[in-house]
Amino acid sequence: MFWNKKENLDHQVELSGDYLLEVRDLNVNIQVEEDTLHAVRGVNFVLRRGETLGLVGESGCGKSVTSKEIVGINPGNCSSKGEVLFRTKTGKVFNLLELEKDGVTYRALRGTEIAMIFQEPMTAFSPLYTVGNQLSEIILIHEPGTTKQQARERVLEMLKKVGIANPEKRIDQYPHEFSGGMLQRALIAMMLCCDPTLLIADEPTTALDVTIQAQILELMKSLQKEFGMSILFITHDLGTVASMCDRVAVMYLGQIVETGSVRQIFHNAQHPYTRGLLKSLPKMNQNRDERLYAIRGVVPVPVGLKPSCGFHERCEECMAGKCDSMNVEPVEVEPGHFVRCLLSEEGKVRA
Amino acid sequence: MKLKKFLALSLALIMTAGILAGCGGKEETPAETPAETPAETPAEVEIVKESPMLAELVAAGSLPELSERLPVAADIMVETDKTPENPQYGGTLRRNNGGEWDYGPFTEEPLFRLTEDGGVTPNVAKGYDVSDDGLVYTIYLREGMKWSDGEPFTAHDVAFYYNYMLVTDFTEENKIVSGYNGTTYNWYKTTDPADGVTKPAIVTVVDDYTVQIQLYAPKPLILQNIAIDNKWMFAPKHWYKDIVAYDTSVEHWTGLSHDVLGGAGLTAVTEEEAVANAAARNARFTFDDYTQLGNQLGYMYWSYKDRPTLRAWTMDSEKTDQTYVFVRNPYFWKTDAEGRQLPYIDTVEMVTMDNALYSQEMIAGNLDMASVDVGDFPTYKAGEAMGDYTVYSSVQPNWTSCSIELNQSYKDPQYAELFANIDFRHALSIAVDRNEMNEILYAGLAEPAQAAAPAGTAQFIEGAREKWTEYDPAAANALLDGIEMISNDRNADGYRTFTSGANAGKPVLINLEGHEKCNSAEAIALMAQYYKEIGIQLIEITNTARNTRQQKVTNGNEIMALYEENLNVFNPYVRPDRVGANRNICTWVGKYGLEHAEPMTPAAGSEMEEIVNLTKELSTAATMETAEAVGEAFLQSHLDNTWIVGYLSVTSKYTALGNDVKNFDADHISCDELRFYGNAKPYTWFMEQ
Amino acid sequence: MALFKKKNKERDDSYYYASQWQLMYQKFRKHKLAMASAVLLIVFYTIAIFGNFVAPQGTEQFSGEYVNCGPTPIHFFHEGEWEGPFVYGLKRDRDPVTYMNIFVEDTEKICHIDFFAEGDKGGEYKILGLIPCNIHLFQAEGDGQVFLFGTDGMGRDLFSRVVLGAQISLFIPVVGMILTVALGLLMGSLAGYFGGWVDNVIQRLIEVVRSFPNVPLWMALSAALPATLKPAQVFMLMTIILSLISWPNLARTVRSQFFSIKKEDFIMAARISGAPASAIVLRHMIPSFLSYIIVNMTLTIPSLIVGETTLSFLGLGLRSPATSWGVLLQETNKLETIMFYGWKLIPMIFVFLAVLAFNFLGDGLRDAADPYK
Amino acid sequence: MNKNFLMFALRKLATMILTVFLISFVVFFIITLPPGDFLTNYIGRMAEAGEAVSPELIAELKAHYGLDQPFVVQYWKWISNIVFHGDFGYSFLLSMPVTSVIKAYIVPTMVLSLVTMIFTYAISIPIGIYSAVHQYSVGDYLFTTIGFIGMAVPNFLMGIILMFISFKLTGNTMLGLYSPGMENAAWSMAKFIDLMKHSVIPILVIGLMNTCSLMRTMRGQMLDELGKNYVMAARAKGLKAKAIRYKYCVRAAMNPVASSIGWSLVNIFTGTTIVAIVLNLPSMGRVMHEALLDQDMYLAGSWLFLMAIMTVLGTFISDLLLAWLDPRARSEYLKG
Repeated sequence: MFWNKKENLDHQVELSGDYLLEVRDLNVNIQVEEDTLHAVRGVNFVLRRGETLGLVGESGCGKSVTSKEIVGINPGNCSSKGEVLFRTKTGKVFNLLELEKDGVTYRALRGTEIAMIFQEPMTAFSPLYTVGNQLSEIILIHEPGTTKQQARERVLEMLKKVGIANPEKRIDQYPHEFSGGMLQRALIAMMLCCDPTLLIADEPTTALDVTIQAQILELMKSLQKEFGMSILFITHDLGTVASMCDRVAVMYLGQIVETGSVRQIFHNAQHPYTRGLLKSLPKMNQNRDERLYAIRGVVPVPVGLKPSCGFHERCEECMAGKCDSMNVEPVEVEPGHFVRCLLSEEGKVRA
Repeated sequence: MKLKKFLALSLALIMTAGILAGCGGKEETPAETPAETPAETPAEVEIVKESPMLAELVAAGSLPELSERLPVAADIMVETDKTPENPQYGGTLRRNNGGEWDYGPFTEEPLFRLTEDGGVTPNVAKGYDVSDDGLVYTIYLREGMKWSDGEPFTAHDVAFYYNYMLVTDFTEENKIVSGYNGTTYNWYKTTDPADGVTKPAIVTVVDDYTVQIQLYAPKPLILQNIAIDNKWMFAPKHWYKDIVAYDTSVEHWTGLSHDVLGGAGLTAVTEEEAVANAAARNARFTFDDYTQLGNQLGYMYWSYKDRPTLRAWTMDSEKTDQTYVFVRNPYFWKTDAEGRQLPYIDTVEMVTMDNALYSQEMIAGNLDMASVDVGDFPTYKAGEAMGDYTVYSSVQPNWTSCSIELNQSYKDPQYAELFANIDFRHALSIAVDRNEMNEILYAGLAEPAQAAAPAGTAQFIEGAREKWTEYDPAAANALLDGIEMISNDRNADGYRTFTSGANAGKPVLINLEGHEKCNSAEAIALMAQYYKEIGIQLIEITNTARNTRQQKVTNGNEIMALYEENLNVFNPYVRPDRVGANRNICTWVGKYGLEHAEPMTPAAGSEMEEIVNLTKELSTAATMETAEAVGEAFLQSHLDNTWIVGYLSVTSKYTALGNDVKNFDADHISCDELRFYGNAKPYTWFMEQ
Repeated sequence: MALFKKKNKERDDSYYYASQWQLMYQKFRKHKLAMASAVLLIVFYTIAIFGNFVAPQGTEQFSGEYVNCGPTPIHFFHEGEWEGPFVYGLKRDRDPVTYMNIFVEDTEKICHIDFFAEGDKGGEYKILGLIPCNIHLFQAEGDGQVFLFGTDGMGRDLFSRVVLGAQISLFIPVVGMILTVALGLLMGSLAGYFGGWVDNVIQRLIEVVRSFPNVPLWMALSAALPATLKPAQVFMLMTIILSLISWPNLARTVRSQFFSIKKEDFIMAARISGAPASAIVLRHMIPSFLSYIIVNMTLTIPSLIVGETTLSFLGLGLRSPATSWGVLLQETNKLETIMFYGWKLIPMIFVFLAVLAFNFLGDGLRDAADPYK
Repeated sequence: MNKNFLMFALRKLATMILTVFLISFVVFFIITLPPGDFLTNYIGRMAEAGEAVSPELIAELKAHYGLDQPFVVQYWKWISNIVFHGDFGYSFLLSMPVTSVIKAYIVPTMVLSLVTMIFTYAISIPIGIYSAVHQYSVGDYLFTTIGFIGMAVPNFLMGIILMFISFKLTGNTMLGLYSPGMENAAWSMAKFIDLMKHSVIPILVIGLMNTCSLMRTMRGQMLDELGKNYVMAARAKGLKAKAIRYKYCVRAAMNPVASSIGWSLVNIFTGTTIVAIVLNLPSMGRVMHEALLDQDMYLAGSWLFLMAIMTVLGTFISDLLLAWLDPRARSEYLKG
């Protein structure tokens, strides 16, 4: 590892226990012309080694911005506050927000420690270079001294691992010659080439066919077992969360409104939003004549927000004069289960 | 008053020329002015007699010695009166390129040079004799004179040109046929009043340095005619041999042997072969047909590199080049009074660009010389100091600087009738506010005047210049109202219409063509606005320039009138082109001394018929008296008929010349017949180094 | 992105239900340069329409008295006293060396400027070509002269020429644009709707026309205009020539729009329901990309303005006394213009402004119309 | 693969030939358009020269030039002469075969066009990249403004303005390609420098419009590319921003720019024509202008034809270039 001397890394940050990643009070603002969008507003969560945390919410509630902030690839019009603590393989802990975005340190972490796969694998590859070229690139930049031939062999191996048939042929093909599912496999292969400890998966299956989705999820699970990395799994689909994650954090309007284990969330959801999401899941035994539930309205634009519960406009249980006029702090309703709702005040657990 | 002096002399000397012609010419005696260093030159100053540039070549052995390049000492032509004090050799004169009729005359060397007084003086020819009966002209050439390629120039070159290029046949209808030149000169035809028979002159070789012109009937102005219209009456036979179509196995129209006619050594060449031979000799000599070949290589030869000439500088560029470079002719046959071979200047460059740009190039110091459009006079004048040049003015003996000439041979009968109507022409004349025009076009440098000879010239007629010049649109309208064939009321656009005939209901419209060399657009736009006031529509047809203008006039179905900026009239009986029927933009007789295969016949008893008859009479005039009388009649006809509607008098000819160019004679008279700048003898100018 | 531009609090329901046009207008209003350009162009066109009224002189007036006269200053005070707007009389002198006119103010003579002046001085004209009138916006009384932009080589008021020239230089492009759009739409729709060989033929045609460099092709075509045409006819033919050359760009846009829209459900629906082709094209397809067409139209105009001025400048378009900005610019290609008569360059500014304004306007419209921005 | 590419090139070539054929038709139509055809001039010339112009002769001449034939036959005569003999007809303006005229001017014209083109791309691509990378910076605003102005000012105006500026600054308007005395001098460093000095204004003027529009295209393309997901992905794998920019974005943004090479010739030829007239350059533009004013249509038409052919050739080359550069386009083309 080569640390950038310019970056002030002297003060050692604390990261307790077996935490791999801790996000503390993360705020991300996006500047759009003269408006400031408060995309992420005081997000806290931790991720342990080998654990899978699901980050759930509708589009536009800040999950992607949060995850990209961790990798440090948000565009230039984003500014962030708070701490994102990360422990490297060597045990060194960094506050990622303090690192220069395009600096040597951060770049050295990306790919080797923190990897990310994306929603649309077709656009995550440049159409101009072969898949092999783009895959071996990650090895070549992180492990100087590796010959192209060596990199190629490792890429072939990885491709085999992610289940791409005939990798010798595929390696020299261009992305447009791959199907979506295959590209996602290739992307996973690319990101795992350098054995990262944290894999951020930003809705990795949304753009894929249902049968392929399952395959990719299976692949991720098996790879997690093999490589032992932690996964931050971002999705709007509670169904996949159930099969993939250990814990879940539900996000709404830039805040985590409820967090807990999969069990806690699925069986004891407290926040009206979480409950809404759960309700809108189609059930096997659902009556056909029954209308599918939908949360009314849309996620508001996070501009010029007044102190209030972010969900009050859409909440069926909204308490006028309370929810729409004061900020809500999270409360722990049971061990490890936090909710940000006035209804859950004083630790009342709702049935 | 230069002009006065010049034109008074002009009359006197034309008469002298006539007398001389009548009583036998005089031979120039070059021996009196020896070419070798005159005795009075101080011995200690050694005069450099050739350009260092040539001396280098001589030293390198690629050029013969000066003495071998010049004619024999006695036959060198010496420029006595133009020798400057301390001339310097070398330098490049950069000037505007006014087209082939500008750079041609600039370097032209005629057989006989027309003088400012209307006489002729030998130039390429050394001298001449006229027989007592005025029928035989013996012309003496310079021994040892050489073409620019070093080949000797002899009597064969003259006879060859006349017999095989110019007058290749003479038909039963008394037509001269020219297979090559594209033009034929009817001045060589004479008619014997006794038998009414017309025959062209016969030109024969007497010896290597003597040619003879034999006329069928006396023609006292023949040398002037040659000097004006066929000044290049010679061609390098060695160069043209295989690109002139002629079959020497057939008898020549003269009936004489080919050897005597300059045809010795010629073989049969067909037109196709000639075209092919030319193209084979050089790709630049590729022409569409023989007429084109003749017109270009034969007639406008000075635009072609490699064609040997007798000129001071020869073309060394392609026609497509933007700057034409003329390099000095190492065999030039003139020296100054102190024996220096002319010219002094090594190179002349003619730079082609838009007319509007010359002034700025002059001011920026990128040119040494530019011919000034009168409208640009203020600009040139204001930039004198900045560009280190001087604007000189020279006399132009022109009749007008802004005029309209109606096409009297326009084919549409209604227009023909209208144009023949003198009231119509007078209406056009007084419809224009000449003072205002003068202000706008020439910054007040000209004067309001009818098209007529300027004061001080021999052709000057009291009152002619003031006739019909008073601005009076009401009177003009009244004149037009009196013309029956056109309406008194106006159409929706404000124009009069024809009342009857094929054009009934159509507006009276004059399609006018401007002149390529003039900044005519503004003048024509002005005229159009004045004409509109009297209900006549004037439209400028695209200024098509070059060599198509006259043809379109001749066609008689497109151009109805011409705009002229410099109506050049030298002397009506020496050159009746402008005032006679020839060039009065009609096809009655022809122009530039040419004749038409099918001359049109003007209406019997018309004023135009009179002019046509006069022109014919002049061409057969056997005595000076007849010629003079015809000249008088021409002037009278113009005075009576206002054939050319002139608006403004001529201005001076302005020339911007770098201050390092010396020995320029601003007093030269500038006109076509005297070859414009050629009259100032550019080969005597030099550039201060 | 501009969606966020309106603050939440100001946003009422109408925002969500605003039509495409209202949205476009709201977005357009934010583009300050485009708005300014629109205002400028409205001013230009208004002046041009009432050109004969605004211009103190008519097209055909000229004068030997005032050749190359600089702009006349407008004064308000005479010897310290308020007089209202007036000009001094002009005394003409001639430089003895260069023969140039020198104009000096004759401070003895005060000529007030009359607004809405009646009189023959400016000549008679017809309002919008219909109602005869001889009232001009302003005129100096007596024999005073107001030359706001000076005069040209024929003593014509340059301000009047610029104003009257605008009638040609601003309207040829509009007429040309209409023709261009009509042609482009027709060709593009044919190609896009029918596809197959029709498309092939039209594509070849587009390629052929596009392969010619514009100006040389304009030059070649206008060289064929007979000289005997009236200015109005030259005007029409120039317009036709210009649009004959500029349609392919629009046709290409329309064609590709057609191809992408053809597969959309609402078109399929219309087709299945048996609507005739013309109705589908006119009622469903063209409206769906009308905004593109409008943007294209706006951006066609500046190129046509440049076309007209270039042709006239090269002497292949209109000729004096007919006036257009290109005709006026003919005089600028001379050194003396910059050396002595700087005011003759003023028409350049107007060409520049008009072209720039149309470009900005088009840019603003494009931004407003683009749903992805 | 190579065989496929060849097939693709051949197919393109076939459409190109079809286009050229159609272009030649248009050109010939333009040639025959002016009211006074050259034969009328020719007859006038002969009549003036004193030759008898009988109706029989006129008929004979018409037959000789094919003018009595239907348009198609005349066209065939013209085009077959070009194709089989390289004979573009005869210029009455310069009294020489059109081919000779073109030969004389084509080199300077092409050199000027080429240099301008290189200049255009060399300037606009880096500026476009800079503007995109530093979006909304002072530099970006500056270049955007210049770009707009450059697109708004007609070439001829720009030429005049620069000429005047040059005159004000140096007292010389820098007309033509050489200073006095340099034009016919032998090649030397001094001559080259002189040529360079004189080329500044023409290249600026010819290239300006193109440079500005290319600059804006490049900027837009770069912005598009910079916002694409693969940039994020590449960053996520630890690639340097600069490396991403050049390896991925620039390369991708170049594709549309490369495919515009052919069409940019259209602008450049337009520019050369105008600038040659305004700045008095020894290129074909001036001759074409004169030819048009004189209605010497074979000359003007042939030049127009050549320019169009060169544009078509340019687009052909840029099509091949694009196919070579962009694997997607390649496979699409190769499929047929």
